[in-house]
Amino acid sequence: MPAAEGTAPLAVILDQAGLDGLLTAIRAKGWRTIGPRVADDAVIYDEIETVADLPMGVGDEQKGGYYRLKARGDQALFGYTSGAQGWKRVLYPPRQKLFSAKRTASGFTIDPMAQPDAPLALIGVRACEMAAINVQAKVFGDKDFADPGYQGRLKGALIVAVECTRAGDTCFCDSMGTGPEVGTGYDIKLVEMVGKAGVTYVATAATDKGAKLLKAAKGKPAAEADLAAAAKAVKAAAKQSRKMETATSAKLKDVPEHARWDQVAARCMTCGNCTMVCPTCFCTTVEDVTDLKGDHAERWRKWDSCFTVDFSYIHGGAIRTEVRSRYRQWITHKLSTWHDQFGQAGCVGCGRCITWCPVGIDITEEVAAIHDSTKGRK
Amino acid sequence: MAETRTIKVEALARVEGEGSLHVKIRDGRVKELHFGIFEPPRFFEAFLKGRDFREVPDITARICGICPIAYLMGASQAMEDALGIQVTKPIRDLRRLIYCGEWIESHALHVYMLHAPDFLGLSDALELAAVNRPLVENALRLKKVGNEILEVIGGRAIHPVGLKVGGFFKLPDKKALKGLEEDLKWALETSIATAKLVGGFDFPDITQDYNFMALRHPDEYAIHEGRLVTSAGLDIPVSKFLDHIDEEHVPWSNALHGVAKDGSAHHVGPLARYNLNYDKLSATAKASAKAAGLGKVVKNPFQSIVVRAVELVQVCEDALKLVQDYVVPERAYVEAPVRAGEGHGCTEAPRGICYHRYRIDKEGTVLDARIVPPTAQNQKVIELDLMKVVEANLQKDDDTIKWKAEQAIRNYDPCISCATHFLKLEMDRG
Amino acid sequence: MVKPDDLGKIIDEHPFFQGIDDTLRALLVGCAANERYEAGQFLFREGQEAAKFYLVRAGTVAVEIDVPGKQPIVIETIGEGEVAGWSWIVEPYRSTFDARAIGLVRAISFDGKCLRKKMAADPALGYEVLRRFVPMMAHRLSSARLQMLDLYGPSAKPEKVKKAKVKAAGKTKGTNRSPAARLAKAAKKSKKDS
Amino acid sequence: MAERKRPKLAVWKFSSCDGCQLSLLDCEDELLALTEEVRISYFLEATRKIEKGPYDVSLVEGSITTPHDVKAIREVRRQSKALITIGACATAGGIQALRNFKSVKEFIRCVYAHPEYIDTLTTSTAISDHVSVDFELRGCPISKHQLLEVLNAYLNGRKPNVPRHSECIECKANGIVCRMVAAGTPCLGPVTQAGCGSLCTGKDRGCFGCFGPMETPNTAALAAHLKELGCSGRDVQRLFRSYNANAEAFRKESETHG
Amino acid sequence: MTAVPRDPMLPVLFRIEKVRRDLSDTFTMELVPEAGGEFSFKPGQFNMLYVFGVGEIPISISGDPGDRSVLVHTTRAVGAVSSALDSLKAGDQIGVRGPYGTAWPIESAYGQDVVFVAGGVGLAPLRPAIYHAMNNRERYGKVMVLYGARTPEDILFKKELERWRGRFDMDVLVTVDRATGKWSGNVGVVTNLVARGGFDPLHTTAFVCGPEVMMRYGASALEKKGVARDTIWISMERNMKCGVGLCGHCQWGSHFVCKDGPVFRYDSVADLFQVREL
Repeated sequence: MPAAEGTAPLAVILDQAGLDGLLTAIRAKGWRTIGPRVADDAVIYDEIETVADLPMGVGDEQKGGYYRLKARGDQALFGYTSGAQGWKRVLYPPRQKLFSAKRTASGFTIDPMAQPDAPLALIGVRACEMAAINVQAKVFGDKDFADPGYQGRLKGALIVAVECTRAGDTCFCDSMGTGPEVGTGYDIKLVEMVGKAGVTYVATAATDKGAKLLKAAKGKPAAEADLAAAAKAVKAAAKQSRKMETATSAKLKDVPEHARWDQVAARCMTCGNCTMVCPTCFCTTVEDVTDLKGDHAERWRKWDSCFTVDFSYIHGGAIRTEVRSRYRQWITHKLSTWHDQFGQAGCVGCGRCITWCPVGIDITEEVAAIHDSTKGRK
Repeated sequence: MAETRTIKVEALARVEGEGSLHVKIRDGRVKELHFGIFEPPRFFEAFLKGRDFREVPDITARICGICPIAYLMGASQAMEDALGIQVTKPIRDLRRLIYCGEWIESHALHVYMLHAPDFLGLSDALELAAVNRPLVENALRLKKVGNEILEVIGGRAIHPVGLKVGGFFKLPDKKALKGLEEDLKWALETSIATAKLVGGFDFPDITQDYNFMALRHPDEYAIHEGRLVTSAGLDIPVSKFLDHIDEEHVPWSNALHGVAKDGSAHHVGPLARYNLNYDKLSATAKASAKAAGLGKVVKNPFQSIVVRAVELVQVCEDALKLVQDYVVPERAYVEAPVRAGEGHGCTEAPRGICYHRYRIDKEGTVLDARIVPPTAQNQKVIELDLMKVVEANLQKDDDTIKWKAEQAIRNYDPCISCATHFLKLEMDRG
Repeated sequence: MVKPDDLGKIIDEHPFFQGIDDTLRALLVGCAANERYEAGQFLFREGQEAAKFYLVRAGTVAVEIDVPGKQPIVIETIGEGEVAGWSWIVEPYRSTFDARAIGLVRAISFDGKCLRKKMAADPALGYEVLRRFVPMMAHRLSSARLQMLDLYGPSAKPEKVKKAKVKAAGKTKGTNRSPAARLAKAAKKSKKDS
Repeated sequence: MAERKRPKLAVWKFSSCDGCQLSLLDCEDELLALTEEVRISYFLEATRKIEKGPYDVSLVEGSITTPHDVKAIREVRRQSKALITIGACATAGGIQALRNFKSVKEFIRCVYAHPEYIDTLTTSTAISDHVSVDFELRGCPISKHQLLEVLNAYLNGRKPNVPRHSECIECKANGIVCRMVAAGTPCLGPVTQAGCGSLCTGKDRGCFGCFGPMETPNTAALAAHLKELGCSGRDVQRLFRSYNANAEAFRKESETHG
Repeated sequence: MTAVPRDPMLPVLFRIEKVRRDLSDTFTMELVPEAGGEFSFKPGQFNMLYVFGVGEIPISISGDPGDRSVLVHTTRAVGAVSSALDSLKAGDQIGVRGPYGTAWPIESAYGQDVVFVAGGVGLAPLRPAIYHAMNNRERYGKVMVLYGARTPEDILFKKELERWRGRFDMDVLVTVDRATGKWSGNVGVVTNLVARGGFDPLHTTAFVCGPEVMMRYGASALEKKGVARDTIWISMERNMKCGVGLCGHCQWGSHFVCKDGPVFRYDSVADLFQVREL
């Protein structure tokens, strides 16, 4: 098939040098490239410049409360499954200044935050992560009150998605319907093909800006066979050892007094790790800071977690004092009441909450336990 | 003049920890003089027993928030000695660098914030700021440069977390250290100016023939390594420290007095180091000393402020060089199989030698610990100084004597929190 | 004077016995009397025999506890359409609180002894009276509990700061030269020396 | 602009290493500005000038370890409008609270070797065990940023931004990869209060709990996991028994291991 | 137009025109926009009020919706921000975001009896609705205000309540938990006032506002009296940081109290009331 002209999607084959060229082209257009790299025993998403920064030959092993990098013995750049934290770090940073205010003779003035920085290019967005970005876009895109920061960053961003060709042990996107194939929202999609001859990328553009960049990268046009092989490779990632009982999970709000909440409370440390690594958790708090003289004030927005006591504080005390209530709030919101609020689940099946829970509490297992206990009733 | 005067300083100011001074004067003579330390005992040696050897550096650091490196490093070295480990040169250099940080912080704090006000008739550095704000701002910035070294390498300035037996948990990257270079250049200049300035203060004409004790190293101005030498001619490895130094317990103090076996007092700290290691000072430091009016020998305890300033020059220069030469070492620490053993460690805390000895069993559990900090060793010479200072000022009013006496104590930058930790030891023998 | 027929009508109109069977009401009328209390008059007193209970027709009755040395504490008020007194039905038939008229109170009273006797003789009447008293008593109990909750939240009280006496401390005495002069001198001296 | 009346600040010391009060002097960039906003009325480590109480704010460092301390802290409380305890010694008894776990017999033997010289209690306890405390600032040592924040909040009449949640939340916000999950390093982070700035984890080591227990610490769940990671009962006990050994949650957990 | 929308987190400056002390810890402020213009809102809505350097809190609007020239807030000083608000004087500035949230559907009660059940400072969020009812008196059957306070000293808007009570076309009943001083009125909880009735339960719309427990019992007292669940309305309170559904704090079951509430129809939330720590 010839390179796409007009309506047909543009698909090319890139080798790693070609991929490097693509990165260079993206950077040349003024995007800040954020992508995977190895740091502190994990794959994290951080500023990258060239292909050399990417985690070459690095795979990972993940299970409840366990994450280890593993050498793959090949040259794959996207051979890991999901990074330690998702893209919300850059699209909705942990600390954001809302405004600063200055005292004046007659009162005070409010200065809005500075204009956003250089647009972001997100390199290596997985299917579940693409889904999460879309979920957050809905959360921050209420018809009355949108968050201009998130919306602005997303609008300006270039998204280079990468298909998964294997699933990690904590992945369950298949049962959530958010993967393994990348859904909508990206500009360019890569399928990494690790063969005997080396590593190549089947790159497809989904938007005009994606197509322009791919053209600049000068890849060889992809043949039917290449596309078929790529599609087949993606199918392999659907083999997942974990599964969410979505029928039950959507109804969690109906079982607020289930005994399982007490059982999970015995293990849950309310440390908040799950909410921090979750790519859709969006809760924030605000902090007011002042200078010593009290002439200058700032208001900051910070990531917050429904696992903290302060989260539900109203004058006199917190609503959710018990661990069971806080865990229940999190998982019920994520899987059940999110449907009422946004018409879909808040979980994308990335499995981070399982991997990064220090004691390995497994969201799918908790739902399965409730599922089993309610099965056969009615 | 009254026949009998009792001068009491209930709580000493501008020293670390809580101490007091009681002087009884009868018929124009000092009849009784006690430099007391009422900082409550904290029993460190007692609870170190049974801890894992890896925990000891962090725990002993809590003896003193002013000079935690002295404890972190002394304890680490003692454990390395017990395990038979030698750290690599790059680790050793990084250790010296972080120690320089502690010296800069501590000396800047003492010179400007704790000691200089005495020479200017002020209560504190804040009053000094009212007189000369840029001077205090510079002092704070100098102190901050020291703290920044501690933070970059150790994570935080007080009780840093980056150090461990065998080296460091994680090495700072080149960029982080490089960031200190400009500050250190400035600090070096400021230290030179500081030495000049404090060299110009008026000093009471009091000299003493001390027996100085300090570490001495063949290649450098000793900070974290060397043999123990005294002006009386002693020259021993660190491991022999306890053969020569003993402690006595006096009723007016919660700290033991470290004294030589023959009962004589020895003096540790800047003056001791300067007098014993003058030849190891850098050319810049020597020039600075000369400019400040110091000779090769300084026996006036009140001039310790000048010596501290000269040492600031030395460590700023050292630190600058270490920062410039830094290459990220291959490994952050040296590891060795755990074995039973005994180890000694001794370093120069900003206020003098700080000695550690531990015995551990084959699992690495501490069987026995002993720590002799600098201020405990100086207690006796402090009392001797006080005797002289008070007698020289007997004709003055009580407030003046009080102030002079306080000043004489502050000459030693006494760290009283350190001095009181080892009561348990004494009681064990009781 | 109110005629028995009129009494029956009044009883029928009062929410408490509303809809009661005619024969049972006739039995009630036999124990009832029309009463009027001026402001401040007591309907019953704590500790005394609980001889009667009242259907309040108009006015307000305060249920109180007397506290020596203080104003009596009003626990609740009973208004038009409500019932005052239920101790007549519970052994040992002694009133547990004071009941005082706030302003003019008009009420129908029922003689407890009379009614108890009739209730014992006629279980249908006994059941009917209890059926109406028990929910009222349950309501009072739950209201009392809610009242204990401080439902509307306590008011904020500013904290009082204690004054303290402190020992006078030593004063810093100046010396004969100003610090600035000394600093200047030190600087000059060092310049000269270098 | 009208001059705001400078509140009087006092800094008190009990049994401690002086590190927390040094934190105040370590605020090199802010110290002079701070003294324009507060009046340092009692701070022995920094000045020999002593002003009479009462004081608007007292910072109290150190733990109560002698009969004299017990009396002195009541006097400090009496003289202080707001009393803020700073550091693990003051908020939990500090490292010296390890004596609390010794058998009384052994301890008496230690103390009475020279009873005529020494006057000490058998325990080291937090300030709040003796008097009411308005705010507790955690840490061994405290974070100078938090200290400034508390003073700043006091001066500006707002709530200090000092979270009580776990250190994990701070680690994640700082982008630090979990040492326990990614490297198997034992870590008290999930049960420890945030505030240090992820120091230890940032240095590739596990948290040792110097900020004390977080708001609702599930120490039992963590202890069970530490054992899965290969810690012995004694290791677990040592972990919980350090700078905040006498903080209730840590003390109780340490007592179930060993 | 692809312009990024205005950040809903940015306050607008208002100037305090007047401050009136209602109770020892409660005060009412009248605010006007610094930039001029009017402020329109619906009864039951709230604003996020920002005190310079101290913080922001959600406070219901307590003024007359018919008067757009002034924004009125009644606040009880219980926390740092409300106490800081309390220390402000006429002429000072504050930041305002809003109005946010759902409103009392006061117009849906046309032709019916309306009963306002309030507890403590919960009278403040109801006051705009009461004003509306009185401004449109002819459109309603009976108008009743049932109000409970802790003590006579804690009765909010006392003079106004007396004035309303003096009107022949409005029933105002007030009760206190504890009678103090010369109080000769009702003693007992506000639910007792509901139990006394005086309205036509089959044709009544009730608006209940106060602490959560009071609303729970208040609503059930109304139900017992025969008022249908779908004509009872309550106003919830939860921790709020943004007021616009972005921060997540105020979640209550499937609801964001800030934008799906604070005013809820009782039948849609009655089940949630029964779940502890939700």
